[in-house]
Amino acid sequence: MSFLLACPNCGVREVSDFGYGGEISSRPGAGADFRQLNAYNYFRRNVAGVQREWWFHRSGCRAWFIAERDTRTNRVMFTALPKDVPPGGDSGPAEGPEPKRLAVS
Amino acid sequence: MSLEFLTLDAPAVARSPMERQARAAGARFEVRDGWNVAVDYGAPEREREICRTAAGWADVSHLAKLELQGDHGLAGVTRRGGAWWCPVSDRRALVLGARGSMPGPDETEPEARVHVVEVTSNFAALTLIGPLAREVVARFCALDLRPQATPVGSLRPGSVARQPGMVLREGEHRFMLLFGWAIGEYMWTVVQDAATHLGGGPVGQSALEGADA
Amino acid sequence: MSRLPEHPGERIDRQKVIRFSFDGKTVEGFEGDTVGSALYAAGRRTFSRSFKYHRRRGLMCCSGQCPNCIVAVDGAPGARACTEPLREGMRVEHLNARPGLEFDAMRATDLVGGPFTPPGFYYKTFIRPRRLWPLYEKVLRHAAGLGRLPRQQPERMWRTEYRRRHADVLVVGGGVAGLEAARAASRLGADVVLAEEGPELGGRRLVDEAGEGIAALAQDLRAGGVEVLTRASALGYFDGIVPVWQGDTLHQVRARRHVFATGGIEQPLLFAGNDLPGVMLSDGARRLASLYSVKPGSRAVVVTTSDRGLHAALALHEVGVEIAAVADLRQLSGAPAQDLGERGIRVLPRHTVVEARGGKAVAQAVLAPVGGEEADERPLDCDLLVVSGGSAPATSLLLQAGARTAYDAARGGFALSELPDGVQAAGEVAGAGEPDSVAPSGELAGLEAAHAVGLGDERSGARVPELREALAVARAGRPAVAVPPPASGARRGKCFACLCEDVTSKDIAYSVKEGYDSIELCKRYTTVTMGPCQGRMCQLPSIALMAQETSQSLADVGTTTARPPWRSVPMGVLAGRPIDPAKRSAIHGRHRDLGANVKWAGDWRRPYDYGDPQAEALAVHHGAGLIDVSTLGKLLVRGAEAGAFLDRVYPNRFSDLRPRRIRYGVVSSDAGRILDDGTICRLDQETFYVTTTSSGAGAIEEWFSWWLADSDLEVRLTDLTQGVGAVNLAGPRAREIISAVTDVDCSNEAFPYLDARQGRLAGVRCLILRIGFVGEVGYEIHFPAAYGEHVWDALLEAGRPYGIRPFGLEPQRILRLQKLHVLVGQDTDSESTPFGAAMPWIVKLDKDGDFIGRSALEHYARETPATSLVGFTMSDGHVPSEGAVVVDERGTPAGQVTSSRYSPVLGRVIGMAWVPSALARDGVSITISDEGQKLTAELRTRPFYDPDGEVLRS
Amino acid sequence: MLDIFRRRRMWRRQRELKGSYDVVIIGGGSHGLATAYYLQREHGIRDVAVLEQRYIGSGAAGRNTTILRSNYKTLEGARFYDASVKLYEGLSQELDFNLLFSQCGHLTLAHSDRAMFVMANRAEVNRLSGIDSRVIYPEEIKRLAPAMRVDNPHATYPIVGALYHPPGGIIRHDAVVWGLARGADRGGVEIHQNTEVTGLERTNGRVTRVRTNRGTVNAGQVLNCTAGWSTLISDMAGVPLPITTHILQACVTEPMKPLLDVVVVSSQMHVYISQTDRGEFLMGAEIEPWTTYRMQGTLNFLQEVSRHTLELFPQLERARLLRSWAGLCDLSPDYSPILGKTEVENFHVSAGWGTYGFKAAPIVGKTLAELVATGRTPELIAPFAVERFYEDKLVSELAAAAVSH
Repeated sequence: MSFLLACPNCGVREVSDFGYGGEISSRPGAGADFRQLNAYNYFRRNVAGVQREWWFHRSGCRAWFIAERDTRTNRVMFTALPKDVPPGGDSGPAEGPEPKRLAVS
Repeated sequence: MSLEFLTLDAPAVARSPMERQARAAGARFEVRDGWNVAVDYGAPEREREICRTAAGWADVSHLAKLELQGDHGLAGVTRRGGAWWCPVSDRRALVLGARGSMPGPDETEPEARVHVVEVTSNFAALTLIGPLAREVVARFCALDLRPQATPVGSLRPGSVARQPGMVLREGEHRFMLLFGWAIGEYMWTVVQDAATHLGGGPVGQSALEGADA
Repeated sequence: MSRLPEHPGERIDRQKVIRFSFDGKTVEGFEGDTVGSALYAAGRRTFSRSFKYHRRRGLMCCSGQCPNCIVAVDGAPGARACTEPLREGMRVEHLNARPGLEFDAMRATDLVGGPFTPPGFYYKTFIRPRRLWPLYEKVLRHAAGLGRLPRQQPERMWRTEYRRRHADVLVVGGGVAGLEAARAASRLGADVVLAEEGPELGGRRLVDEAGEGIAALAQDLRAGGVEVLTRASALGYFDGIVPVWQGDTLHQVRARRHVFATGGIEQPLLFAGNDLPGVMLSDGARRLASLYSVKPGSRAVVVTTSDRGLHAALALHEVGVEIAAVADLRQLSGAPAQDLGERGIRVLPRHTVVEARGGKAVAQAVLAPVGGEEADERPLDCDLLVVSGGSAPATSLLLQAGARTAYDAARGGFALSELPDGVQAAGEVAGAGEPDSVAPSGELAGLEAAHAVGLGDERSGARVPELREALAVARAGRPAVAVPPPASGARRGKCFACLCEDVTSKDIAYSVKEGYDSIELCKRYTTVTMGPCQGRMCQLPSIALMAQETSQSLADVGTTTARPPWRSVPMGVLAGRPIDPAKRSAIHGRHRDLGANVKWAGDWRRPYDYGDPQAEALAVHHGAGLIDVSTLGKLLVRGAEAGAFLDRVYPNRFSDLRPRRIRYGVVSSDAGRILDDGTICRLDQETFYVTTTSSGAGAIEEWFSWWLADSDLEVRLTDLTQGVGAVNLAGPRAREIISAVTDVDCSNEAFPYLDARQGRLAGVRCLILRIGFVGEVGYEIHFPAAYGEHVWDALLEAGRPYGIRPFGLEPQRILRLQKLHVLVGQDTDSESTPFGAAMPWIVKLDKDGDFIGRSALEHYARETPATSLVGFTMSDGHVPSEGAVVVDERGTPAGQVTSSRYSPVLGRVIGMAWVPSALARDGVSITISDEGQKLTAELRTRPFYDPDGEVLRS
Repeated sequence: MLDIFRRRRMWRRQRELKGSYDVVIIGGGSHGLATAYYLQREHGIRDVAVLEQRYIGSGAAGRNTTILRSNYKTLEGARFYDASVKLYEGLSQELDFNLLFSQCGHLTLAHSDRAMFVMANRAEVNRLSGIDSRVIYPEEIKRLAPAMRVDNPHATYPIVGALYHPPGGIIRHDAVVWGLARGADRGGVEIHQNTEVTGLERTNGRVTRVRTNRGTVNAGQVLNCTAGWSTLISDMAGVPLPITTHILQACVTEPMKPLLDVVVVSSQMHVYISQTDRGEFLMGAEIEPWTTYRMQGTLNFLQEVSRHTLELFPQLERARLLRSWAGLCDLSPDYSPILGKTEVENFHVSAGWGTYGFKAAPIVGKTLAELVATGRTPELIAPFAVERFYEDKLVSELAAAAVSH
């Protein structure tokens, strides 16, 4: 029970409802050498900032979807089924910190 | 050769995974539509009272369930002929209701190419009914079931008692919990534990039908 | 008894006497009392002993904020006596004193302590000789710790539960600000929950005006549908969830907006002996008098940094407490000082207290001018020393929510400077604690919260700037508050900066001089702020002390991180109900009837055996056995491209599988490691029925749907695991038995090995797979789970003439081991490839196109694995442990035993092990190290039973 | 002992950064400080700066559950952590600072046959490496932890046995940091707190300059000894690491009189429990599965850790949980560390420790110092080079279970 995610099918749920599938990476084609394959299998960008990643609604509709999240704040920018994901976003520049406002009084 | 083996049409008696717990709680059973169904727990009047004043729970695992795969064309949960038609995603929907209320092979959207899989015994189910029903569910489920978030006639897939499940709001004070067949015994224990503490109790089919009327 | 005469507003019911015990002695109080007020009324001043120096501690804040009155109630340590409601027969005990509260042997640490126990004492002592440390440590361990728990307890006895509550607005704090916020939000239609830590609403209004007007406000709220929780502590802020502990219930409130009206915490002053019983915070003394009609003392000295203390002096005087003097650290004096003067009470401006003297409790207070000379000191006899060091805003929950604070010199504390989204602050915590600002501040927060969730109208919108204006006016007229010097009179004795951990002002100075000169290092070194009060009493004083020692401003010193829970909470409350999920087959009831030995298998409960695993295994060889395999994962893979999809997710080929045929498959990761295995049966051109291991079902469903998620393949996946029951009927008589109950022709010609058929069995529609995991002729029968018991009963009944026995997982393991069938997860681990696991034939590199793991498997096909999985047999009958290690000639680990069993049909011990590939040949001897013993095994590469599969196919 | 009457600074007051150092160590945690300590002590290398972005021990070193042990599953791991425990055993005397190392014994509970398999395997690998570790059964478990509910017929997770590791135990984590810092400081090492590395400059395949918020320094060799930020620092040097960053949480109760004298771990129940010398029950659980750099704890953790702890210790139901915290944890694919040289000649790493980093501090310090001083990778850490992932030669501690403290 930490941050919330919106499953594109079911709506907003606690993060504990979901399985995490890790950052999106591209699978090397058949011509890749062993080193490239292992880079794909084991190495992650692990960005401190906005990344696109896989999530699975394990406790609900059991669908995979994609979220864009800031790993520094856990703020989720959007979630979408793979077919609905807007282009771009891949390792784009990290956003600034969360907007703050002055306290009342 | 296709999916005949998923069909429940045997001359044998079909049983809910919670049958033994219901029996231990004093259930009186009758075979209806091939299912062993808890009709009452020896005191139908008291059971109706529980449903009016607190929260009763009834095993409704015998309800028939079909999964529709493909373009089901459902925009939201609808009630057709006593069955609930519930879209889960744009390619998947669940239809559930009494055996007699289920669509025949040709009754799914005729123009849509929909594949149907019988999933009756994939999901066991409990109906919670009564003014405290929502409070009972709140003891083990994080879903927002307030009327403004989950109006009557909505389906909410999500974690129920730390297990994958769904909640269907059938009425103002009536919720159906759907969950895996194999966790039936666990779920009964959880619901019994929470509901009993709030003055609830198990109720049979008669009390449920009384509430429908 | 020191009860005051009855007065309106008191919370006790003098008609109802309540008896309880303190340290075994019976004490009387009234209904409505707290443990603290009843004990105090009965004359008790010392409640417990302190953590390190075993000093006497008693009531100080009377509001559950400070650690001084922590006691054990009915054996459970940790209760704050001052807020614990009195119950008939409750058993209250002191903490941390032996042999008794009045005579405590460990008091010596205080008497000789001080110079001998500086911070870091343990780090600098008992270093040599090394072998003596365990002994010292034992002594130290027994000296530490406060509460005592039962040595043993068989079960949880306390019923606690969770409750999930969704709301539009959660208001934390039931003082005026919180109540106004709740009322404003709820009037606009918001679904509001209000949580108040204390037993009743009103906050400081309870102290100032005995809660005047609160009842009406509360009535308003309840009528408006606000859910009001009292004795309900908000524990933390977890990304929008606020857990609220109320008695036996943990409410988990998920609100869209939060209003924190958590008020302020009255701060103590630091002076020698500032922890003596009888030293009380001003609100505490007033609470005792006004709510419980307990006279806090007969003669009091009051020391304050604000009007709060002056008001307290007036209030105490009102109830008959003689006021010996009032010391005000400020120069200025306003209306309350004049009032005091009119009553003949001395107010000493620019004075403070430098020492409290007394044995068991305060007997004398020494006042002195701020920064003055010793000659100007005035010792005054008193039995009550009322102190008020100002108020620190209770910002912890806000900080957890992402707010920030900054040092505000005018207020002498850390005030909110930034708020995160979704959060409002109101009342004293927001710097609006004065009578003219607290209500508008609450109302404003309530309106803004409601507006933020989309409620409100023109009128409410117009009200916002009005309220802001009112607050600005109120703020402008507020006088600055003097910041008290951090400590006075330190040379006279211990000034406690931290009451929980007995950290003195000297300790902090000492640690700074040692180099622990940042607030976080100092905190860790001295443990200041790490005790049960969570910094309520010590955060600000310790920062002030640090600032003084390091010649920095308080702003430069900064604060430490706010950590949940904000109030220490019993683990039972956090734990909720102790019911754990378990999956059970639809036939589970029958297993129970048969007395099965049930154990966990992944997240399933499964029969390991029915009492005699060996006999069950033999029954399968001699007649027939029946095992419940409902736990197998069962996936329906359908669609025009289902075959192409399976070709992609398995290293072997399935698109060419003929309908009604079955093929074994291993799922591999992209790194070529074995993930799972199972059988794949083609039902028709577009439909495959895939089984997985019992524990892998969920993971494989996820894995398959992941590969489908962004592919264009026309494939639909349905998980039937729980909806379909399955049993395996196996043995030489299996065919006769199944034929008796099914309409399917089960002759070997009509239904050969690795074929599948559908038909009726005992009336139930079934899918029958002819496979042979256990090495005998076998039929795996799949059917709707609701018929589980029926099918099971029918087969047992039909098998009775043939000696059928139900068998469990344990005999199944023996049987499959005889066949050297690999159990994925038992014989393989996260590093196993199909090549090492002796299944190279499962990888079809001649397949067209890509598949998951292809590149890696192509690589591993060319390499000899370091170790390979083979069978072995023991010559001496010893059954090596599973997990025993295969060693090379130098005795170095080189592999491991993964399975080993005595096989009753073979009459010897068999097993499987990973051994260096060079050795993986028939007849090679290997050495196994098992609990230090060296055992010899002989390797076998072919199945022990029916090596050519003739039985299976017959 | 006499030291307690002498008030002496633990380390020198912070000064300005110099223009250059022979060795710059990024991260003032247990690994960075240990490396600095051994560099000066064993190799006489004193021109060393330890750069810490906050205060020393503010990261994983000050947030872990202080458990030490060496009963690892792989031969490589067992040998390595055994060397670490042996160094820890003598460290209080060597540093003249009592680290309060309590070798009270370490129990890893097994609740199933499968778990017993893993325990037996670890016990045997340990035994063959000369490590005291063995499988024990409920009777002996009861003797070692008499307050624990061992044989309960209704237990969700019955206790079948345990891996018992007598030399394992707990130590005071902050004391380790302070003791090493003092030792390093007295040997001439400069410790710079509140000094955040903002960039690394590379020339000719070497890291030559380290940029910080307090200025830029030249460096002969650069070591990345961070946790939580290890990939961010390595990225600055252009060295990819196979690491993901997660939060790991822990909590303590209010102090109680002694009840539990050993460390109890249950991987199946995702909990590890010890009682500190101060009397607090100290509990930890599993890593959150999603990656994050946000060090905020979850309510789920508090709930799960309480439920599981009470299953083993029902008498704690009214004990009060006092404080919880979260730290960042860098996971490697095989749960073994990434240690030693990288493709950048003078840039070395100690990273990807998962939940094991603190246990390894002294041996990391010793071996990394040797690597820096001699240019050669010590045999003990050769298996942990980052190169193993490109070659797919993992040192898998994975089957050691989901959590294994």
